[in-house]
Amino acid sequence: MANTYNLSHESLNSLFGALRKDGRRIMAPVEAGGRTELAEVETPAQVASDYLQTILSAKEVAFPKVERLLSYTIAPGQVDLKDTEPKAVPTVLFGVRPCEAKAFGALDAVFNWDYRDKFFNARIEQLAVIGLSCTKADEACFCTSVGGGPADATGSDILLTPKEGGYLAEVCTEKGAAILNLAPDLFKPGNGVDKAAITAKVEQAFDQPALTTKLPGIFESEVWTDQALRCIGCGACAFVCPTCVCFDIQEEADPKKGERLRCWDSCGFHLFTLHASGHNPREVQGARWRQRVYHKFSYYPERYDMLGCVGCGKCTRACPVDMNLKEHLIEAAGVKA
Amino acid sequence: MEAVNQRAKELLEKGEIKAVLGYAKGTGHVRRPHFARKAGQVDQLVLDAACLQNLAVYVTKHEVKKLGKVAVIALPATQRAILQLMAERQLRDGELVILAVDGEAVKELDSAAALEEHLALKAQGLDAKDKALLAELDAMSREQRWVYWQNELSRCMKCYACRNSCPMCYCGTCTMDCNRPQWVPVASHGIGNLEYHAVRTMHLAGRCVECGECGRACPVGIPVHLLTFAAEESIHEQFGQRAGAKAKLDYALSTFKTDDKESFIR
Amino acid sequence: MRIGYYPGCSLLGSSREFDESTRAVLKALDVELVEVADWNCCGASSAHILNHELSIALPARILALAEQAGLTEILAPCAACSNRLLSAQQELEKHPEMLAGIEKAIEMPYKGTVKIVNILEVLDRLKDLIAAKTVEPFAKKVASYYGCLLVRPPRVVNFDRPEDPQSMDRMLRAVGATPVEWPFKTECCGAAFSVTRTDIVAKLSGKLVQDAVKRGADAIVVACPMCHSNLDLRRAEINEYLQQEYAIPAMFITQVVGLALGLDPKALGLHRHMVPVEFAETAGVQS
Amino acid sequence: MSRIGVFTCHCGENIGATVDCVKVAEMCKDIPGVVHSVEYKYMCSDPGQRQMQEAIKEHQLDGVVVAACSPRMHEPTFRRAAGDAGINPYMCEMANLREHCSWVHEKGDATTQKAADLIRVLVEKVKHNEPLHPIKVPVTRTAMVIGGGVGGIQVALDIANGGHKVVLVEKSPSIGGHMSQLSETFPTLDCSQCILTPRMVEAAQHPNITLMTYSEVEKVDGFIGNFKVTVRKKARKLDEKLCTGCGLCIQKCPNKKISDEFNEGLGTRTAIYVPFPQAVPNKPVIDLQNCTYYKTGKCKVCEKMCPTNAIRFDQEDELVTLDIGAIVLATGFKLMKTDAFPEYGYGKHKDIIDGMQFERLASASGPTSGVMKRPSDGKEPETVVFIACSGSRDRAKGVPYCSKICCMYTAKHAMLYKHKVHSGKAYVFYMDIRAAGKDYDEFVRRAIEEDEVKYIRGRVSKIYEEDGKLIVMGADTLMGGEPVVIKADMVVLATAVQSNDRSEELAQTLHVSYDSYGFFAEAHPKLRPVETNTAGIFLAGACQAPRDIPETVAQASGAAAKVVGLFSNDELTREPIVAVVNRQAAPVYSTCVGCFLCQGACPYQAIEQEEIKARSGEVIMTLARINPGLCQGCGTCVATCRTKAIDLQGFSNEQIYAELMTL
Amino acid sequence: MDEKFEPKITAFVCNWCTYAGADLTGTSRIKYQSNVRVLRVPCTGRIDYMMVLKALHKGADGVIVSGCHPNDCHYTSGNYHARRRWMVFKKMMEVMGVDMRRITFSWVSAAEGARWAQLVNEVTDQVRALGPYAEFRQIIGAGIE
Repeated sequence: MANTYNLSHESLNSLFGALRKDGRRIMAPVEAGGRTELAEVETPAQVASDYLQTILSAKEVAFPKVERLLSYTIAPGQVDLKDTEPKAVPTVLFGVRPCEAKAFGALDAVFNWDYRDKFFNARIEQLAVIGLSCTKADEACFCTSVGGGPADATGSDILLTPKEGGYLAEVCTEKGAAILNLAPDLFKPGNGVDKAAITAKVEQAFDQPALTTKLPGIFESEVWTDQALRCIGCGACAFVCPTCVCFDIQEEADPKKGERLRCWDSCGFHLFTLHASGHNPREVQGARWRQRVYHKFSYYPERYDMLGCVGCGKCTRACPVDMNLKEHLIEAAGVKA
Repeated sequence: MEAVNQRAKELLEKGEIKAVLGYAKGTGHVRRPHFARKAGQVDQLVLDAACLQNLAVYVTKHEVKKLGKVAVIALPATQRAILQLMAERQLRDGELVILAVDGEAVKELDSAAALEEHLALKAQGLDAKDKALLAELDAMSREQRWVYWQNELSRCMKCYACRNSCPMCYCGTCTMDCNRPQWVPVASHGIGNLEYHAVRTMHLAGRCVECGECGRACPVGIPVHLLTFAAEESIHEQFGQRAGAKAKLDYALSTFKTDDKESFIR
Repeated sequence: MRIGYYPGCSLLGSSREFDESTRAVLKALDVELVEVADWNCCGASSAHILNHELSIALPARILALAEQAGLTEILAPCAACSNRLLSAQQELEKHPEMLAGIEKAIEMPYKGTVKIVNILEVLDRLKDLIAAKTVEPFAKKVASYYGCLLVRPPRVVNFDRPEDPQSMDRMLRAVGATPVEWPFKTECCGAAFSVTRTDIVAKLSGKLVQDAVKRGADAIVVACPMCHSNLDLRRAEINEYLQQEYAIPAMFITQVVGLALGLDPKALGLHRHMVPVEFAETAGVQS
Repeated sequence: MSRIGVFTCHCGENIGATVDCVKVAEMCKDIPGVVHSVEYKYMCSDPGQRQMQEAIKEHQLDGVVVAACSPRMHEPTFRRAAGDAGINPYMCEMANLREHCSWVHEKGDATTQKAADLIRVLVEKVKHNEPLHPIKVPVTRTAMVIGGGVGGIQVALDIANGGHKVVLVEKSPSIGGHMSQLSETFPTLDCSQCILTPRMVEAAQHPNITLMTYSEVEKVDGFIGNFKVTVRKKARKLDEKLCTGCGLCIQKCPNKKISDEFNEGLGTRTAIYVPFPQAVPNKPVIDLQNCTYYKTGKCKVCEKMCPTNAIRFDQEDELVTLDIGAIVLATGFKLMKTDAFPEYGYGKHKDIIDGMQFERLASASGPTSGVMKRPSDGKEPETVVFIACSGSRDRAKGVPYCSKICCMYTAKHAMLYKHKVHSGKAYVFYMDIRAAGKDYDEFVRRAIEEDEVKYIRGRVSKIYEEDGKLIVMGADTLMGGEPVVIKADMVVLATAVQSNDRSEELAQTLHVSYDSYGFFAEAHPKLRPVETNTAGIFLAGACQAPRDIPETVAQASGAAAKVVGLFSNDELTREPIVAVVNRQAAPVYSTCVGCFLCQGACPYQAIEQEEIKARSGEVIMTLARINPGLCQGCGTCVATCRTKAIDLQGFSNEQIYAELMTL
Repeated sequence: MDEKFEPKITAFVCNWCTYAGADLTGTSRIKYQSNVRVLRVPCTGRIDYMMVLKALHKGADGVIVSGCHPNDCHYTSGNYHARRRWMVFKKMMEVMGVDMRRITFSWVSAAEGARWAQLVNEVTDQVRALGPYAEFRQIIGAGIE
């Protein structure tokens, strides 16, 4: 349903004003202490102007690092249980990259697979995404290898592509249209632009469908152990990943009260699969690393008919020991089955 | 570099070691840790100013120990970390070939005693940049420091990159992973982050070799290394001990002097 | 060496020779004395029985002035002065809550950084130099008399042994004298009764003079203006009380050292004494 | 879910008057896990304990909190009672409502609330208590007695007569101690040597006693029942087996002018010497500091003269390590020296002597053969002043305590002097006369009334010398503070009794507590006066506090009884409050990483290495292990361990965490 | 702020000195303020810094850590180890900006009953004057969505 418009740089101010007037919080990448991170903004001037990617992904808008699921108090003879009603603030995510916008689909697949997660859904319902096409990419990027692209509109309600004097605005969804309707005057009818010419060039690095087909056959390959020799088993990759969805449920309680929290977790941790008996089915880092790759490229397609990776490269950038996912996938694709 | 690589090749070819742990070219300008396991791979190893990581974090990993004897290209911080690991009985003499690199000079060492002697010749302590950062922190008021750290730590998500990148964090079961009782909350909320970083700092006080790896590893740029640096420096000031300097364990927090000087105990 | 100097009232009046001899000796030893400008009364002997705060404020002002002059040490030759200065300093150290009031009273800041020393401490530091520069050894038998304020109360002055002190004896030996063994080094001389009850002074100081002579001393050496007054100025009363003409001179330690260094007796103020500083072949009783 | 009973005690009015115990008991019923909560007037009484025991059975309680007095008072009582009722004794905890609440706060809601809070904390603790079982350790039935004075000799004889082996260690060349130096003893005036010497001989000849004279304890490892004591046998430079004690070497030793310790410097001895004629063993030692051979490399007269060739110049100190089950400290005291008295001339007057020097002057075996001669010129003193409380009860001298024996020995000294110099005048300056003891006050009265010793109540401010006399300046406080001046020929200072030299060092070697004066601390001032806080180490005599001979001997027998009691079992049981390193299933084995940082933190060297081996014998891990016999349960290692691999039974992480969560 | 603010004080004390000293306070009937809750451990060596942090976490406005004077440790050196731990811990807390006026370290012997009362009163008064430890309270729950 993509309708194409032109949006001038100047009109962004009014758009932000209109969004805020509509009671929406605007989250956008900002520069802070040399880092680009997602934060609430009021005006377009606050938005980072020249950035490749934020360090963390946009997933925390819908799936925060710690959230309360329920709480309770214990009085003599009774327990008073209180369900947490998710705080869902109408939010517009402005300026996220197409890869991240696309990633919400991967999160949705898990949170609405069999059990419908009310916390995630409440936030998603209130969320609109204004994506921003990439005009540059780095060595970590490989969106085009996983079905995306620097100007891919999947997941964006409105996708902006920078061009001279402003943006090309593709209104992709009803949520997008609703935003347009808040300030219809700002969206000038525009003609198609050759997006490929303006946006970044990201070469396809490997044949993903072939890799996905091959993976079950190379489960025992040494390539995983070899690649993981360098891995120190922290959770940086998972925590910055826009699609990583694993969480841990923690109960914090004392004799009088308690609460149940959902916290990000990572399959890279030794503790992740550690059994109470002391047995660990993924005893070595190689097995944990393999799990990460397989989950995204084998189990996800198998279960949800989609990939669990959007090729954003955040994991590579965040990794303290430079585990380059693209490079490792190319290597795996080359392994003889 | 050539001399190191030459020697590494020799050792690999003779079968005296199973791998050489050094640095290789990584994504962009980054240098990454690299295991060269065949003589032919040795040429991939590079050694330049961009090589920063403390490679000692690998030598206690059972995946790495399983490879067999390894030669480590060890910059000064790596050397100190290996010595401290030896003092803490995590490595035995002869378990590693330490190719100690200091500027142009290369020395082949394989025992704690040799490392101690080697390191004794070098100045220890923080460089000017880190000293300045600590001084900045010191110059703040107590309230400012509190706000500063709460701001910084609010970004922490407990990915444990700081812990896992630290050569001294080799514990099989980290105290953070102990849950009976769960002294430190798992969640990365305000109190959970404060307690985690307090514990991490206390656990490294007297053991930190001041390589700064934790700060470099942090994906969200929290200067966590300043905490362990401050602890280590205060130990050096108060007790004159330094981690990574002695072959025999000299842990400031399991030794004492009857006349340790403090002024705050009423 | 550069050192602050607080003479106090006695050294300007009854004991001018103590001031003169101190300055002369220290000059000869290349010590620069910097007199504290605009100094005031130290409060002895009455302030501390009248008003505690006053007794602290008076010495505190002197010390504060010394601080302002950039001095780290201050010499107070008079035993009463140094005693009061020390008392005030310690009181303020112990009771920091008093500081604000004192600073207000003296209208200047007080830090408590100045070290207070007495004349024996200063001489002791210069002992080797004195020994080296001694040209006319004071080859006499002497009774070293410390009195009360130099060594007491020990917790305030924290100097030498409170009973049977030794520092003056050491100094006297260094300049060639032979201190006699006598038990009255710290006995009371009568002190401030010097003016009001000369009869008591005669009795108490008389005991000292008598014993010193009995033990063969040629001179009694002191380091306190009050002691000197009683032993010298009140000699007439003493002799009358004892019905004996004791001619043993009472000398300041600085005078003895000065003589040994070959300084002019007049520069040392020897001519100011009531009991002439003369040594007969058989000193002591003049028949 | 736990089934916990809470028993709140009124302690009569002690708790009940301030804390609303009924309300507290009511409040405790609401604590989750508490199934039974009652209050009672006196929980520690028989009916109180019975009530608790019945409730344990009736309500099938698995944990108990007794809210009463300090656990330091009654924890053993209630744990025993709980144990008798069938639950593990360590499932019982005490909340301290008396010392920590009712006695220190005013009556009111806040105080009642605090009482309930204190109980709540302990309830949460008990929920995490584990049943513990006493630790059994074997007992080596050999005792070591350190110090060979009258106390040490008595302990050794009593234990030996009880059928157990004793090693008696004495640092000087002979046993006998201070008592062998005394002339006569109060209040009977019988000769000290005459009553002591037979005991010394008995000890030496007893088949169960091994004497180690001229020896010092160097190191003590281990724990009750299982000490390893290293003793340094200082070289006598003599083969004791060959020496017959003929004394020829002593007669011929050319170096005769050495100040004699036994005579307190009032006499002289040779460089090879026995301290006194009745010494046991009667074997000489060579004084290395004064022996001509050791100073100049020439002499060896003694070696030439010795008929049995027993002299061994090349003999070295020997370190002997012994297995010991119990240790008794009987290291005695020392007297303050006269040089500690500025007002009396810092010890420079030869005729101002201390009490022990007077003993030697009065002793028939002393340097004057018991004839009264003053040290300076050997003249018979016509006037002697005795000053009691010299140093004692004097804060300025650092001795605020009463030395206890001086009143009596001063009376004795004055009496002995008067018996020897009938025309002499004896004056005693005193503060109070403390003559509490059988026949003691009568003795002092005898000195005053029969021997006409002049007692003056007052202190002496100064003593100085004039014309060969000591001028003693004092005051008579019973005469309105009138100054008293006495021209004396000799002054005897009854100087303070102080802890022996290096007693603190010894205490640290043995891990026993000591007070600020260096006297060893008893486990309880009233109820455990001969025990120390370190199990298996006992006290006898003046090493604990100033004591006279009868008291020392009585305490010695008491300590001996404790040792014999300990030795009456093959093994002994200990509190299971010890640290433990966790063990888990393979492949983890333990959260211990084998860094051994804890080893340095352990005050008892209780942390050992343990190897985890595969079936093939290959060492998989080296872990820490805590020897439960050595561990005393301080928990320092627990706080040091990063991975929480060590925990302290009874004060575990789970327990403390649960307590904290309650706050 | 609540006008009737009453601080919560948590004390960690060793069994042999300070706990016994506090017993003596009771035996001597010396009164002190009732805000303190005492946790008994065998020795100051057992006191993990996590206990102090947990006490603050659980709402203590002030913490007392007390044991035997140097040289007097029942276990001979537990308190020396503890002292070092506190020296480093205090430094760390200061670096992190924790208000150290709220954590009091002290030595109270078994004979110092009066001193225990005085210490508790001093700390209680001081913490009462400081008010609730709001700064610390703010981070509890912070960061949870």
